[in-house]
Amino acid sequence: MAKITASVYTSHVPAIGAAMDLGKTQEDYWKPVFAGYDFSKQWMKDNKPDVIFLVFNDHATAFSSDLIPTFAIGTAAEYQPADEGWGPRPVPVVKGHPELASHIAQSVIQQDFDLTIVNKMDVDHGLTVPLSLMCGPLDPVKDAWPCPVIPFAVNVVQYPVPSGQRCFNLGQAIRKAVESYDEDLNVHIWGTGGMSHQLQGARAGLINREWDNAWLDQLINDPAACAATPHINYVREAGSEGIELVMWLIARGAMSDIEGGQATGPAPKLRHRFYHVPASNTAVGHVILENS
Amino acid sequence: MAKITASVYTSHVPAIGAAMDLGKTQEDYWKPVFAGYDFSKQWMKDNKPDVIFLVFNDHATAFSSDLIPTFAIGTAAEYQPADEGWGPRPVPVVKGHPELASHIAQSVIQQDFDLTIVNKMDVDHGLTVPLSLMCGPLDPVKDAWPCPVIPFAVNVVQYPVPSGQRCFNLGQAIRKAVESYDEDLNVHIWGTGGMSHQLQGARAGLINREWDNAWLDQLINDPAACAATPHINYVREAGSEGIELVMWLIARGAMSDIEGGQATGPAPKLRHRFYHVPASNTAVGHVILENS
Amino acid sequence: MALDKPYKDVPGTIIFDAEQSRKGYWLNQFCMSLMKAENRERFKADERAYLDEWQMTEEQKQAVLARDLNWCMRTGGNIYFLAKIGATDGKSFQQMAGSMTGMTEEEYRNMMIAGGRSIEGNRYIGENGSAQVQNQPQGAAGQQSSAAGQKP
Amino acid sequence: MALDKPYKDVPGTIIFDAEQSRKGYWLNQFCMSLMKAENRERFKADERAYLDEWQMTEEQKQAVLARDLNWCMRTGGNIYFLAKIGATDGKSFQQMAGSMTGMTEEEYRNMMIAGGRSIEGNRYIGENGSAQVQNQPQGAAGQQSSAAGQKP
Ligand SMILES: [Fe+3]
Ligand SMILES: [Fe+3]
Repeated sequence: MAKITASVYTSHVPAIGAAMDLGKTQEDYWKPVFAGYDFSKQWMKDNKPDVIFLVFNDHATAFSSDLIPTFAIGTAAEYQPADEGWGPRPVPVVKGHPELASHIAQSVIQQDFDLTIVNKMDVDHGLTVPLSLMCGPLDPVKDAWPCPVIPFAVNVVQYPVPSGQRCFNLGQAIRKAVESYDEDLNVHIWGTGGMSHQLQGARAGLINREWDNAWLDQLINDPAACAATPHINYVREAGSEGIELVMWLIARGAMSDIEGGQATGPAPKLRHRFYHVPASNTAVGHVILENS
Repeated sequence: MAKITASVYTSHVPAIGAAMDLGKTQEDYWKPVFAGYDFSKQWMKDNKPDVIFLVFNDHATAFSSDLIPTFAIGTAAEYQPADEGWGPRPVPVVKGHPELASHIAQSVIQQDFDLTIVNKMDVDHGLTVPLSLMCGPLDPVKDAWPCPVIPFAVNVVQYPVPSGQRCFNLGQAIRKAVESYDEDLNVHIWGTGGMSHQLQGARAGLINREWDNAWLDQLINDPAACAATPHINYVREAGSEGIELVMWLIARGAMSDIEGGQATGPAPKLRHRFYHVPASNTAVGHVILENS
Repeated sequence: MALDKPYKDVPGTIIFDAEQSRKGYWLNQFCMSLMKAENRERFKADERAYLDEWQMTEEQKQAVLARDLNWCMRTGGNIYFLAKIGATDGKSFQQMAGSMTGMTEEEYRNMMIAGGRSIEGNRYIGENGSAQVQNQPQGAAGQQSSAAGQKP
Repeated sequence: MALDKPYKDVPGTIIFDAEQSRKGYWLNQFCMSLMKAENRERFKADERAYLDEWQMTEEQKQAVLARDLNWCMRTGGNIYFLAKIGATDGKSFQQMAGSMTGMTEEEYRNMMIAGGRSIEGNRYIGENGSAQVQNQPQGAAGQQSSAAGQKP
């Protein structure tokens, strides 16, 4: 059967992608950011997944105001890197896993999550930056990402966004879905976005190091409490775009210690934790958890 | 405050729209179908709503395989009648109610239903045929529908579709949302589609009069039991397209006798009930319930 | 995969699930294109050329050219998509649905007026209702092929 | 409406809710169009003419022409949409975000390197943090306007 063995959490700052694409990773500004992922790149090689279930948000790229799905699962065979206005990032096309994705869609919808199924979607920095961070630079044509990816897009752009609790519960449903898939597959689930940042108005540039780190502590050690964080706390404490953090709770909810909304099983192993300010406007957070 | 005062249930057979558009309503074949709506047209005049919340399904018109929302709520100012291949139906443009629709979207998403918000959508026979049946023929340019409509599209085309239970629960969330809107509005909620029909394969033309009527009895008098009908029963007993009936449960769940998933309050008044076979491939069912 | 597909035992019925949807993706996208009048015109002017603009399998193209809706469905088509082909041909949903049974238009229409196809014997594969495989094609076509000894 | 909007009391922040989305619909759709290279070229060749192709309000057009992102946001724009204008101009997200504070690019960049804007005084409207209305514009611009007596 398929199994979620690990979860990865990371910010997906577009400037990180630009720094990689423009060869700036060794500049003083960027060095400490990428150093935080040295462990992770090696870990990816040592723990190569068969499929990555990648939770991210679309930034008004694939979805405009015409149509805003709360949760959208990609069941397509492939996804092109999007042109967000600067031209598409020079990274490999993202291959999907239609069979597993459709299986998860079916199971999760039958568990009363009202997903939108997507078969055509360009993927923006929200999805490609985490892949670049974890896999290192790749040639867009000669190279390929290490495995198929199932993109899972969460609306965090137009209010109301789903609550952290809803996301946490969804993670549990995804785990159940994966575990009912017959083929033996090693699945990683990634939660991306955050941490504290605000991209608008007089409060642009807000960073809340203390809150971020307390939230990380809770995510790792007391996830049910973390899931109960009200929406307004993210906005007030972590900036208007800090709300992206609810996506991390999907990945956390999918870990095997969670049963019935509570952490009852053996805690996952914390393999890596990293925090750095700034990358562009944003606090970068990054965690790797393995199931015990 | 806004209030749901009544629910209307009706099949939305495309041939009914064609019969009206082509002036065939007085032909022997069609007479008994339209006679079943004589009461309803008068009732609409006597009980004119301020807004209709119209639950229907898109028939591969606005949504292709590229994107399949389980539940989609229209928050646009207007919706054009779609060209489904025969040219658009000659009926008035459908005006929306963006404020109430957005309010419902926000409230229902916060009640853990993962809606897709839609601001651009052509509406097919699933939405326009019920309006035509209840309002009578209208000139596409000189006339207008009697009030704004909030389109609510349910995926019943690609499996898995939402369960009857999920739809019934959603109805309760919609009622709660409507009742938290400050403006005094008389809202009707309509459930459309069904009844028994199958449009495919060697079993095309299936009609199950007995099952349909037993299901109607239950919808009216024991809705919680009706909501528990498993998906496979619809397919097996009412034909592959009979599954559309789950949409009626959204309207039924929004009636004021339902509390916590059970019919506990005073039963709604049955104002009208009609059943006829056939209209094209389909058994036509129609019910009007008023809150007590 | 361990997910239930309880709908597999219903006779004469293909449920449009993710598997079918994947198989039929380009066929169904082609159908969607016929919602534009100009595309209907282009299709009617040269069906083969228009079909060749789509990444459909040769079998899917043949099924469309033959207007064999059962064949279209086996290759992943869904009736709501396929209906756009019928609409382009000026056909009604009743004509389309009836065409999948082997009955003539009149036979099918009369069956509907008489109350539709009975559910008896048509709930599960293996019963002996009119939709079961051993009873195809239906209507006069079925009686003929049966009389000619082409069926057991 | 009786739904809570608890986010209304956060200083210097407009939450993109349904109301804002409705107001900004055409502005944001215009921004989306800049995801195609050919549209970026057409916009750059004649900004006003390109804007006139969209059902935007005159104020929205003026806000875009002025590249005043705060003004754009007040008229319903959302930063993820507006970012497409910045991208067309070759600007980074940091340049765009910084432009909304009144700081120079360097001032904003330095603030970020020094750990970003502090949360203290910036949680609720009415406190006295850097994002509060009485402390705008920020950076040297603010000190100047303050020194010139333009602010209380
Ligand atoms: Fe983001
Ligand atoms: Fe229908």
